[in-house]
Amino acid sequence: MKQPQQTIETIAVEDLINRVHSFHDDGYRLVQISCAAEGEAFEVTYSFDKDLTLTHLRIPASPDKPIPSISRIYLASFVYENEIADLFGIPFTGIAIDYKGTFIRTSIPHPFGSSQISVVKKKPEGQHE
Amino acid sequence: MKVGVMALTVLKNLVKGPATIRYPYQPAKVTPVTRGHLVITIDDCIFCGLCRMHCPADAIEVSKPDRTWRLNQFQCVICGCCVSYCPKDCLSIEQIYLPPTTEATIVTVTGPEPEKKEGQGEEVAG
Amino acid sequence: MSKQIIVPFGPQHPVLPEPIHLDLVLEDERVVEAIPSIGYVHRGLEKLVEKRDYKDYVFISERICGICSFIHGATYCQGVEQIMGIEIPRRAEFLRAIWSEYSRMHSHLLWLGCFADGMGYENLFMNCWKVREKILDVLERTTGGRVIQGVNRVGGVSRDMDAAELKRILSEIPSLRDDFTELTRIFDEDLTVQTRTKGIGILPKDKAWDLGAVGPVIRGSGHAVDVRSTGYGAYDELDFKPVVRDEADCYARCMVRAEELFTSLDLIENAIDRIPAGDIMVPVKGNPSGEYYARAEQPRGEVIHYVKANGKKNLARHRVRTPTLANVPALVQMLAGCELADVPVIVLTIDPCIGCMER
Amino acid sequence: MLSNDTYMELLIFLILFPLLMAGLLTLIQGENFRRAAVISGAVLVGIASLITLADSITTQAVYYSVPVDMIGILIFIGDILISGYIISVSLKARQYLVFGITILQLILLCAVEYLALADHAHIPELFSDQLSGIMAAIIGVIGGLICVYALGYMREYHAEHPDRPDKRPRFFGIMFLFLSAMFGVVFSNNLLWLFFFWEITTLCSFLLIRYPETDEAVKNAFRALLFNLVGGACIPVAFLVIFLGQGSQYIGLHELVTAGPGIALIPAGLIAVAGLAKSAQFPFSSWLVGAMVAPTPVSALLHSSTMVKAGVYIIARFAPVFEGQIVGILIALIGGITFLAASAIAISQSNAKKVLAYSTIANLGLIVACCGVGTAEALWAAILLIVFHAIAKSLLFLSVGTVEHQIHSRDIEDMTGLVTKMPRITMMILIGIAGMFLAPFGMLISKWASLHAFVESVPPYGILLVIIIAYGSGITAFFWAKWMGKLIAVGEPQTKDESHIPRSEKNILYILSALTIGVCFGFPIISWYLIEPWLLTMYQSVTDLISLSNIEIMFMMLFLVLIMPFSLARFTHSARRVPRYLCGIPEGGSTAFMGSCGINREIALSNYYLDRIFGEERLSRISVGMGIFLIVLLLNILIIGGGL
Amino acid sequence: MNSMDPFIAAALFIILAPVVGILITGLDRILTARMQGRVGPPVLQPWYDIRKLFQKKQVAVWGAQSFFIFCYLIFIIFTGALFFGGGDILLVIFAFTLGHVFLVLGAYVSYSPYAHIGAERELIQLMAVEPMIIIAAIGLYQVNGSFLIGDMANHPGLPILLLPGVFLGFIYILTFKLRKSPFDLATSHHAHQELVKGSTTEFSGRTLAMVELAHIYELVVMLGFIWLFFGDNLWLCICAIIIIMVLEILVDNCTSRVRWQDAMTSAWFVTLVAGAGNIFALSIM
Amino acid sequence: MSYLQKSPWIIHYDASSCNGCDIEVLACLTPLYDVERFGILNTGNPKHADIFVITGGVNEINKEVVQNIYEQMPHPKVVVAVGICACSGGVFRECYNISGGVATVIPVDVYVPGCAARPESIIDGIVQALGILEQKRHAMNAGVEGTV
Repeated sequence: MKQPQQTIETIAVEDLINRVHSFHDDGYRLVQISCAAEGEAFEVTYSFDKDLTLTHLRIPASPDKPIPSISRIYLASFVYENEIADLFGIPFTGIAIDYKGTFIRTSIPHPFGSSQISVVKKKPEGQHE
Repeated sequence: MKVGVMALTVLKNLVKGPATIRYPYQPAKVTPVTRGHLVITIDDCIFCGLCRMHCPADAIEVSKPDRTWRLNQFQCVICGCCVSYCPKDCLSIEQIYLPPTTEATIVTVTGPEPEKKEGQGEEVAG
Repeated sequence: MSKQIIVPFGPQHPVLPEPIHLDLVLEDERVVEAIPSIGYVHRGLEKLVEKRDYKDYVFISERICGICSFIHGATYCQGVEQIMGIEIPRRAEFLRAIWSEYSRMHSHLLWLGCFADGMGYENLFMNCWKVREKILDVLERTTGGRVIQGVNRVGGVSRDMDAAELKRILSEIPSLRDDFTELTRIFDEDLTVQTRTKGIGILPKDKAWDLGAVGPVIRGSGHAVDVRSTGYGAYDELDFKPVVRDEADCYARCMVRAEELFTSLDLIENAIDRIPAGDIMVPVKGNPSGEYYARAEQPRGEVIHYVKANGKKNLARHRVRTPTLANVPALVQMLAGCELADVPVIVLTIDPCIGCMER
Repeated sequence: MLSNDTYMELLIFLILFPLLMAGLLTLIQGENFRRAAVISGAVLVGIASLITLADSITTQAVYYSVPVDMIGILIFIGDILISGYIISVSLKARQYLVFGITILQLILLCAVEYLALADHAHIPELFSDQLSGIMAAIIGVIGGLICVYALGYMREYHAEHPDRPDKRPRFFGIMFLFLSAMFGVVFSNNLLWLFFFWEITTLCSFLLIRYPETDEAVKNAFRALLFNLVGGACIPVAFLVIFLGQGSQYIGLHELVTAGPGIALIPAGLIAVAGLAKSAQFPFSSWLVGAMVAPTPVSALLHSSTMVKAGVYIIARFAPVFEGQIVGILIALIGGITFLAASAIAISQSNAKKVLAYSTIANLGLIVACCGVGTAEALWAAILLIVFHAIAKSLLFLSVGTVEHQIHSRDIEDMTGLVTKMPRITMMILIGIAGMFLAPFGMLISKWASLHAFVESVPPYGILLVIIIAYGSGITAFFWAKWMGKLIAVGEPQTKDESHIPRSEKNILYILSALTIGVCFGFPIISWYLIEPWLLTMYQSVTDLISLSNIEIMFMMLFLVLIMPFSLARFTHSARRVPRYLCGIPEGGSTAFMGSCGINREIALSNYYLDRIFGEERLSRISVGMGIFLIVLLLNILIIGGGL
Repeated sequence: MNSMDPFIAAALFIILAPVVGILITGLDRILTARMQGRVGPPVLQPWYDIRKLFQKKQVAVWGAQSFFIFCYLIFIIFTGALFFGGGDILLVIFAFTLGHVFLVLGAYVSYSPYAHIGAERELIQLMAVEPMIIIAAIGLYQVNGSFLIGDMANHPGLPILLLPGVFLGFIYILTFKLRKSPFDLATSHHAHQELVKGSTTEFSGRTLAMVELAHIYELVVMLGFIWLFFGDNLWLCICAIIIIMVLEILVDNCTSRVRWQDAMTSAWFVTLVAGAGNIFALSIM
Repeated sequence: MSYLQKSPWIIHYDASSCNGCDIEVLACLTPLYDVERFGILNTGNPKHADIFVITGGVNEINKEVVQNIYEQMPHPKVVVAVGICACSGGVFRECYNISGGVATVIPVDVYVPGCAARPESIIDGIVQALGILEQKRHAMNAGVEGTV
């Protein structure tokens, strides 16, 4: 059997808090927040679940424009927000537990960020002392 | 709430004796499909490089001109990906796993010159 | 000077098989503050998707974690198959379900063992792992790998089980059921285990929902959240009922996992009864384009593989929301006010799979 | 040996000379002059008390009647003056409860005096025996040492607290007045005299506790006064009982004790209640904890080594009366419960002086328990406890006082790694603590003796006390050992700095540590020459109290403990130094680790206080309740039951 | 333990206790392994461990920690010598406590988190077991009329008949003393606990070897205590010791570690009910 | 055979492995493989350990952890890298956060290949490490630099 179809609704950043509030009031559970590059820009997707059905909200994002944190509504969002902040360099404001860039410490800052780094960086036999 | 629910299991263990396989005095457990390590029948190899292209771990190096097929055994994850891509079915996975070593090893298998026989050598990467 | 004890807990700590770190602030032995930090296992393998062929990437997605390995691989495949519109053979879906349940049992037994060990019950740990070896034997016999199975392919599975093998599996199930009964009885009844689990690490029902907990954590708090209920793969044909308990403490989460062992056995029996004949793989041509959030139920809870492709042979983005990550907020909630001795017990009840969590 | 007369003159010297010094010191303003006066006074008192001790080894008890007739009246006038002072102070501070009890006491005392005038048997006013000798030596030597220590301490004290009024002349005056009174307590045979001196000690304690003149100090001083007065009020009642019932000749201590339980039990029981209050047993204990606001030498002198010992001294005096009596058992139970509860509360304390205070209460409880049981063995243990405790506790108090001035905290948590900063002082504290609970040292010898004593006495109540000690000794081990651990636990070594400590303080500490170890070696001598002869006069036969082989074993242990430190050097160089295990993430130095949120955190390792189980409030409530119950029971038996 | 010269008995203890102790510990480990369905190490494994530790180079946070452990070892040996030399049982107990305090101090010295918490727990354990040990000594005295172990060991008859409660309580706290589950709070034989290795975390090489050796001496002393409950019945004593040892191992394998509150309060409770109750009853009789 | 070889105690650390090798290392302790037969104990504490069993490639932040644990182990000591990630970085070698095999951080004495390394392999590896441990002890007693 195929997986269920998905609905992704793109909204403006300004509407985010209100929409998330209404999801919370309707008894949805926050499932995840993910981020992906879309061309030069980024898009952040919030997934909610109720009765095992996913609903997604999507907002455009960029490293210059902070996104309001939803951790005051769903505390659990702090893990995802910190993660996106660390990996993509997209700032969030008002995270309940803000790790300030130390949630996932990487050797290069924001590996998924706009200054796209190439994957290959090591020579084939990299095990020598 | 009971005390000593475990006692029965303990006694059973005592009576039954240890479940231990006394490796290395007893042979290791293997099954016919166990993935131990990757081998090549170099005679059949056409050095097409498909295995190198698809290897998720970049463990294989193939050089058509030198007729060499090099496997870095300390990079190979024995996934069998190369086996499924090999057009000549000359790659296969044996059940016996590799022994530990004190140096990281690269197995270089040099293919035969068209008229020569197979040659296999082990080279230690410095 | 305040009467506080501030100690690090992890990353290298014998009670944690994997590195996670907690700053513990204690008063006597009562935890007043516990802030987790992660990143000790972060590899960044999601980035590899930009380099590897989407078909070969299965082997890497399997290695997100050595415990949930099979389901990671299968979910990734589901995602790719979805955006490519591939209908995989029914038999392959059943095989995936059987192996998924086996890896669930192996994971749960592993967890029960580690959990017993976390509260100092060495013998129980040994016994759980002894039984677990039987599961691993089946996995190795049918797939060739003990912990990393490597049979998932985009478009199906690479290995079949013949009738003899299926029969053999069926014949082994009763003895496994006996073993499970013996083990779970100890977790259920033993006095010392009860003093360590009952009423410890309470995650109230509403909190569990709000904090987005998944898997046995949320099911231990009374919510029937199990993605298998959505009937992905072969689960739509199998009689599945999620295990739910209401106690909301460590005991509940422990018992959810213990009972799921039996559910898994039932599912396997069920699947073997109904498995259709046919191919196990369909050929896959072309490159994917599109995006999808694929969900599956791992031993630790709901996993989400987000795959995004733009018509190249490499995917553009692969993102894994692992159950452990979703359970971290719940962990923070549970740790407040517990005893130092309960810290490993509570940390273990979310079944932290750090390898998964940090990718 | 001294003749009886010279001996008596010595006693009178011991009582009057400190009094003289007290007057002198109140007048002296110059610091150097005061220093000279205090040191010479302390030395004289010390020597005199030691001569008394030496003399009591060979002489039997000596009784002495003061030839001056009017002196009884003078004592009475003294009593009235004290009461008058207390009344005026309490009225000024609106402490009506204190006022009321003082008035009550005064009325009782007037009644007694009236009866005494009417019918007055002639009994010797002063006396001295081995117990008095031991007590006098403790008062003289330790008291003297503490007074000398106080010279340096008080200078620093006022330097540190410029806001508090500097009334040092008065302070030293009261200290010497107190010494005089204490000598009076231990040498008085006439209970009326004893009561007079007793009240002076109460007054001194009151004045010294309120010395800092802070609100808390004044409040605690009044509490101490109140509790001591409540206890003290029992003594005139006892006098009334004596004068009305038994006859005035029994106003002599010796006469009363030798009269046997039939006559002495009720007065002895009543006086013992006063003793319980003075030695801060439950339910009276809270005054002693409050008294810790006083400067440390005061705590050391009055509230651990001498004044509170007056309470147990008087109970010990009556111990033979209590042997096998319900009254004795009740007193012993009060002591036992105090021992257990105060030790348990000490676990939850991190303030060093409070720990010492509770431990003092606990040990006094143990002594009271021994006295209440009243057998020869128990009494033997009690007296050894008094000796060991007085020395080790004063050592501890004074060391803590010194440390407090150096690190500006009396919290045990702040003493982490003190061993690197002040190795010598730490060594003294360690010796003191070891003296309080470790095997070859003093207190444990007595604990061992008391176990031996209890197991055979007054079955089955003796076993009850044994059980209490069994629990108590585990508890004491906990709080002492964790303190020791705190002292020697070294995070980052601090620079050694002991140069600011006044030499007088250091020397006193050395002497006290030497004494602590010395009495451990010397306890068989004390036992053979002092305690056993004294016990022989009280009890007809005294069994072999401590066998030679056990003494040998204890000496072996003591030697081992003392020799061990010499092997220390062997161990300090052989190992490769690696930082402590911090789960693999140390960060900058070796006491910090890389914490969450990118913060480097310092490890902090506080001790356990187990508040939930041993919380002060909770346990105090329970044990004060039990104490009140037992005291009421005791008084009922004494007054209503007429002593059964 | 009949009328042997105390010094010879003490010397014999010092020489033989490690042999006996290592054999018992080795058998313990094998039996434990068998109970877990494993093969287990060779019998002499504890001996190998100790010898190996002596071969290792030392690492230490502060050198002083070795000093305290050395004191610990010496005093445990002293305790044992005193015990088998037939000394006063209360003195033995106090010397024993002294030894343990040295262990605790050794753990404190390093100011290491886990060793510190281990030390605190070690003290909690000490506090939990001390009452029962003293009560056991008193009970034995009530039966024998002597505090001397020499007299107790030669007591004709079975003290245990009069001291069933005390014996029970003693067995209960023996689990603390042998550092076995459920009461292995401060340090355990296997490291899978919240405290890493608890109080012994910072010890290595020789120091750790001394700790192990002291544990072995301690084991023999504790088993010696069981002896006293059976008077001069040699074979009965040996049987009892074997049975109790096996029982302890069984309990070790059938329980998880409990929290310190449960450990302490249960030990005190058992002490009060079984131990104190027993000696109280005896004193009334 | 010296006592060192009869009682090797191990410490295990997971430096960015996928868990596969970790659980196999743990499986070695369990009844079916039971390495206690060789006197091997999992101490979990660097200060007690002789053999450092490490799984997974080293990533940026646990580099220090690995070094710290190695540093805290008393001499003589050996390092066993279990699984191909620990040997060379394996499939994750190219990940941005992986700096390669364990050998990039501390000297490795024995490499155990496999993905995941099988318990038998791990036992072989540890047994092989024992020989090296013994050599190191001789070197240490001879006073070779860096071993004391």
